[in-house]
Amino acid sequence: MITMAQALNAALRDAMKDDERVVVFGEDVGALGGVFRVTDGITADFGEERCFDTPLAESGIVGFAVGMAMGGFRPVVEMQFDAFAYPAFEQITSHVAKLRNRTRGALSLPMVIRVPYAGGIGGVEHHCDSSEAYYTHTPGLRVVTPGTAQDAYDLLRDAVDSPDPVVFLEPKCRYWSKEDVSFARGGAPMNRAVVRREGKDVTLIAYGPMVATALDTAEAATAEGWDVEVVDLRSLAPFDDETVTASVRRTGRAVVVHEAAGFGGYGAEVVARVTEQCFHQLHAPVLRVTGLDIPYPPPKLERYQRPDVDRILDTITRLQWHDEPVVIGA
Amino acid sequence: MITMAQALNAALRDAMKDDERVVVFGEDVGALGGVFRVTDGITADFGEERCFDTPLAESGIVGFAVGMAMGGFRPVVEMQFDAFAYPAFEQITSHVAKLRNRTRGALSLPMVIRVPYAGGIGGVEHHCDSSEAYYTHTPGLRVVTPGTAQDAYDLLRDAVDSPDPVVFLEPKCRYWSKEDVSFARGGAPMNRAVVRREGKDVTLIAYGPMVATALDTAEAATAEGWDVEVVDLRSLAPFDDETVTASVRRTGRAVVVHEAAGFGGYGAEVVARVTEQCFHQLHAPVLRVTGLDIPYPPPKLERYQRPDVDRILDTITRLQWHDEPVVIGA
Amino acid sequence: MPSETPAVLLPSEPPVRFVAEDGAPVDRPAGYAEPPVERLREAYRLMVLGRRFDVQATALTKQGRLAVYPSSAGQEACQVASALVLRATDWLFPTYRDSVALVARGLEPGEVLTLLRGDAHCGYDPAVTRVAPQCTPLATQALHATGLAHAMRRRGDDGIALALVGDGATSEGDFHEALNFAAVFKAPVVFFVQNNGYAISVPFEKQSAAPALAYKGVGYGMRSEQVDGNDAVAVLAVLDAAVEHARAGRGPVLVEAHTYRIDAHTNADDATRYRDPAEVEKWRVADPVRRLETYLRARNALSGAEIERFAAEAEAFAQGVRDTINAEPELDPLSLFEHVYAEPTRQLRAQRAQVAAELEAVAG
Amino acid sequence: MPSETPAVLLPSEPPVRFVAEDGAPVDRPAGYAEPPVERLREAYRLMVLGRRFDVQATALTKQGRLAVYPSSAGQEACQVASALVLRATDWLFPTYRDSVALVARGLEPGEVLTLLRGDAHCGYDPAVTRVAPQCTPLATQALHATGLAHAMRRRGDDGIALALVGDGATSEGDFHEALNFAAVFKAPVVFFVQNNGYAISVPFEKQSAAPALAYKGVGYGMRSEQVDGNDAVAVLAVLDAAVEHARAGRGPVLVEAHTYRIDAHTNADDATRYRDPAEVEKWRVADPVRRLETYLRARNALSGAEIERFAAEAEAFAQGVRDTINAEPELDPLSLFEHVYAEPTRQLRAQRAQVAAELEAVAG
Ligand SMILES: Cc1ncc(C[n+]2csc(CCOP(=O)(O)OP(=O)(O)O)c2C)c(N)n1
Ligand SMILES: Cc1ncc(C[n+]2csc(CCOP(=O)(O)OP(=O)(O)O)c2C)c(N)n1
Ligand SMILES: [Mg+2]
Ligand SMILES: [Mg+2]
Repeated sequence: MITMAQALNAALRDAMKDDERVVVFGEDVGALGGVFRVTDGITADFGEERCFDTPLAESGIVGFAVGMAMGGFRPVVEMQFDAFAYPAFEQITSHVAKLRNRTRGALSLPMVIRVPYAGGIGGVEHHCDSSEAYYTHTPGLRVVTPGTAQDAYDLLRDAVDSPDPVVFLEPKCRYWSKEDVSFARGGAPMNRAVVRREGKDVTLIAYGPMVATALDTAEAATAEGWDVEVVDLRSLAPFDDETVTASVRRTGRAVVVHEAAGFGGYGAEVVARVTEQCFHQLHAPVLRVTGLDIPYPPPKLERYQRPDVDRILDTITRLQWHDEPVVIGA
Repeated sequence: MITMAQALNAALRDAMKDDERVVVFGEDVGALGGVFRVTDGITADFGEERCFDTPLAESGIVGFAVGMAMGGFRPVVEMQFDAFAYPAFEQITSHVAKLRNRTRGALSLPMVIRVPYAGGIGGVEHHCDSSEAYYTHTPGLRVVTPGTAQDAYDLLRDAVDSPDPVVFLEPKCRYWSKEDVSFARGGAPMNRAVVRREGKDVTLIAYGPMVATALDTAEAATAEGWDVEVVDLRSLAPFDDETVTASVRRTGRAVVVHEAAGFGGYGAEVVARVTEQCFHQLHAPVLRVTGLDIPYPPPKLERYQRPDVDRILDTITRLQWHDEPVVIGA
Repeated sequence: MPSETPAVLLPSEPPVRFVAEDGAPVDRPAGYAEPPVERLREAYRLMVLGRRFDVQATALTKQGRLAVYPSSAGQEACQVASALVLRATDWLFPTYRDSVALVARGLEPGEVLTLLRGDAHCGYDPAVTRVAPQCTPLATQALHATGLAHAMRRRGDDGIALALVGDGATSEGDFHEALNFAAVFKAPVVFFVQNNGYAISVPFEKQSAAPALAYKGVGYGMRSEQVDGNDAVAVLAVLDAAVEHARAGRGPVLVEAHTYRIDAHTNADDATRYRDPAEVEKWRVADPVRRLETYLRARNALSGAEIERFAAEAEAFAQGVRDTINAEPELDPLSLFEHVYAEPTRQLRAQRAQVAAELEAVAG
Repeated sequence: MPSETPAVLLPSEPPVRFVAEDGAPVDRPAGYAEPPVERLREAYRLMVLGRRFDVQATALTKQGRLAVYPSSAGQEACQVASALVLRATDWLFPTYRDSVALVARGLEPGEVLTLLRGDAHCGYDPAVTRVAPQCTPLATQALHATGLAHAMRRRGDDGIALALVGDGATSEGDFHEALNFAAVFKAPVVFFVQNNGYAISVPFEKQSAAPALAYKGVGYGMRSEQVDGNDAVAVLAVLDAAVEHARAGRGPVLVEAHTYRIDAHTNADDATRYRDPAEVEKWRVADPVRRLETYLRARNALSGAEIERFAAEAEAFAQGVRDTINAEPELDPLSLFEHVYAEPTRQLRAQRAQVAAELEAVAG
């Protein structure tokens, strides 16, 4: 049994062993091993050349990685926390996402931008943003997020191997969750969602920090007599329409769960796609359980922000099981 | 008849006349009057103290504006183009949006960030991004966008008066469109959508650069026998649920139109909200006509990116008028 | 046209120092007057208070009373000077590291620790205290300080802004943009870099190859200075001069203090992973509090009785901090919706109602 | 520990110059050898070519053949030197302003103008030409150059990267971060700032209060130099030395050239709104092409016949540019989907099919 942080560490090490071109850098990733210890011991074992601390500048880190990738390396960079990736937004949006297109494929940017994201760890302001929607809307980026330690390993290996740049979102609150992890790389490919639990009444669509919550909800829902299916998206961009719509067509009902603020959040895209594609199979609107539309709350109040079993169960209740229309938020 | 650029210029001047605290700054807004001439003549008429050029640094401009707002001014800053606002992303997301909340309202940031956005002007790369979704997902910001010269005046006046920070998105392709404009400030309040054209068959929901296109489509649709209602959102955040859902409940069908890439775009939120609130009144899924999920194309190919009358009409056709389910994109 | 020649803009070499590590006076650096002794005594009193506060805050993290605390142990000379050189009408722009500066400025310790104890806001009223919320996104506040300084000048106030920045934060683009805006607009702002040798685990050698960070000033046409940051006399002297320069409308100043972060980055950090305890011991010898104490005692400006009195005062202060923080107030979840906008939007009112209903369901 | 003392890092004062405005030689600046005359003749030839290309490109905008063109008129010495000082294995990171540098490096003019004529990509193959796509988001490419330079060094190549940056772009945070990364990693990169006096309409005085931008180097522990940017001899000499410094593994260099943008920002700009035509006239006197011509003629290193030959060659080149650009190729809308990802995603394949169907509907 290893933690998600350890699984990520193993993925980095294995990627570095398999490919000389893989380099890891960022703030405090060297001697310290990163504030979450994801790069623990890597500098000691692979040397400063392969894993090194940079000056404190996120745009610098990403821009420097663009140059190193142009120069034949495969950089894996760490942004220390979600909100501290914002200084790199221009580099990510205007360069990382577009360089291949701007050069008709003559240059590719096989790089991974690791971003610890979301809350649930008692972090103070600026340390708990769920920033996925800022990346998923940008063509040219792949955006993935593991919900389990096994996926942390598999997805990070795939991300490093990808010829496209990948924004790799790590759910902080799962860093210390333990699991048996196989290093055999037998999992689903990076761009596919997986059904984590089968059920026939309703599909819960979740990712990253909310996968565990969705599974807990499914468990709790059995007491209410609901058989809940849980889909873990894994890849936010591109979106795996096939797996998700197949599930929703089976169940006829769906709830999307994420921790990010709801308004303009990633869940809106899920609702829109699923509704477009499954309208006539839906018995009720696809609903969302999301964070509130407020800045992420402080440690003492964060439980009010994060979707939990109760809120998800409440929302499932509202899926018009008895065919009376409900009016929400109007 | 004045252009939208002139209406914006008039709004700035009137705001500056009415309130000593209003200052305008950014790149090239002084002697040049801005690359789109929105600030034309303002430095000459109000002096360098009120309207001035800054060094070339967008994070600097926004951060400096935060400080000036803390110091009692009401800054209106210009980002020269959409993609050139990205360097300011951290300042906007972590400070502009949050300072009021972080100080329990002790500090407010009455500032306006003007961003010329979207395409349709033959611009080269990085000059035509539709960046609204990056802002609308951030609680604490208001995001508005005029579709007409009249609204350009009204909304900018309201934005300057707002005690909250406003991201003010100016559709570049409409800068030179002419219209009679009243300076009486009799329009709808900043946070309300308006029905631009009434119709009973289907609601087109549009904003900014696409309002005119939606109206053209409505006109063209009469030939097909469709009576199309057009709602101009004006305020993207907050969203005016009341006006929009009232329209959709009337028509039972809706299409959201925007120029931004579809995936994770603002339209997804519109689809999700409208579907959640009007599910049982909908005869068909709410569909989207959006930009393609690619970097904005070059001048010679931009017509393939932008929603036009044909694409919107095609989409209206797919609204299951004859009650056969369609499967889209599956 | 630059108004000053490059040479004028360069910092002193070596850094300005009034008092040696052992507390003995050194030669007076040209251009800086020694601060009056009363001021030094007040600095000493506040440094003792600040250090005790700092120890108390760290202790409170161990008891789970604070979510996190970044200690300023070792940086008391810089922290206290940052407060003392300002008038009540001047603005201070601190980072998460600068709680002691806030305490020295007279803010309520309970308010200073509000955010760190897990609340949603900075605790104090910035408009009243003229202290900006302690800033975490690095170097971003340097721009706010510049804008605010410019605003004060534009309004004809003679206030200045003091922006506190860490060595690591100088690597951020915002630091550069702030210095440039300040110089171009001649804003009355002083950038005070506390170079404490580390940005979390990253030592200064990996942060910058500059001879010293103060050498950045000339590249903006800005006066700059470097100072021994553990010598309170020197820090006060240099910051006083910088503040006066800015206040007189002569433009911004960059000051770098060479100091050392004695504790780990925060209570959550493990500094043994990246630095040699021997290095820490070396710096303990340079301790700013003891250094000032020795200096003042040798000048007969501080008695043993006074030292005891200041220590007792600090002890009482710490007791007050404990009491305040232990009296944990209930936070109202519904307050989360109040200050996102000037008026909660319709959407937020609906969400607040939802949370209120949940709370009622739990309560009832 | 910084390896060099601050004084070594400062630029020459005044800027390095070999040839006066009237073409007469000036005293040799210590430390710089004059480039061999063959090299100067080659520079002259390319400057004539580049200027003709530039005029041609501007003309093509008037005919609607190019979407936009930012002229480098007046900056030919800098542009051509940027190409000449590099080996084929070195990398150049140009901006939108630097088309003439690309032409001087031998790129196909039709490829150089591809993006500006309205296509989706940079035209040439950066991996083959070792020229990065011309960069619009200001100063961002300075970081790419730094990373690439570091990559070359890590692989044991002796290549260097030359990053071209405008005066306005030096105000961006990315410029700062690039210089810092370069200095910390001792990356073999030369930052060459063409200070042409304006960032669109904003004059240098409003951009920076620095005595000169080259004074920024010392703040990063980086060698720096300033040079008369309209003196091709000096620019070559200084850039040669900088490139050699970087190539030898001695670290990055910052070079500022003082030059002038003779034309408006682009064809779409109206420079009369913000600058006095008299100022432009003053700078025409400092014309870099004529200056080098006078200098070489006086040294009998350039004959009248050669001048004519170079002019004729440039004329033929311009004709080639016209022919290429006038032979407008059809752009395939379906190509828009090809290079967003290494393989188009399912979603993009669906969208491509949709556009293909539209095209067919129109065609059929
Ligand atoms: C933009 C940004 N990036 C990263 C961080 C995470 N972080 C917090 S403190 C810190 C080190 C700062 O070092 P320095 O500026 O020297 O200040 P010190 O903590 O030593 O006082 C880092 C990397 C942050 N707060 N903001
Ligand atoms: C990040 C960013 N902000 C703004 C712009 C718009 N813009 C294009 S060129 C320019 C002026 C650049 O001036 P300078 O760096 O001096 O280069 P020059 O054009 O004089 O060669 C501006 C503001 C941009 N391209 N990128
Ligand atoms: Mg530090
Ligand atoms: Mg310029």
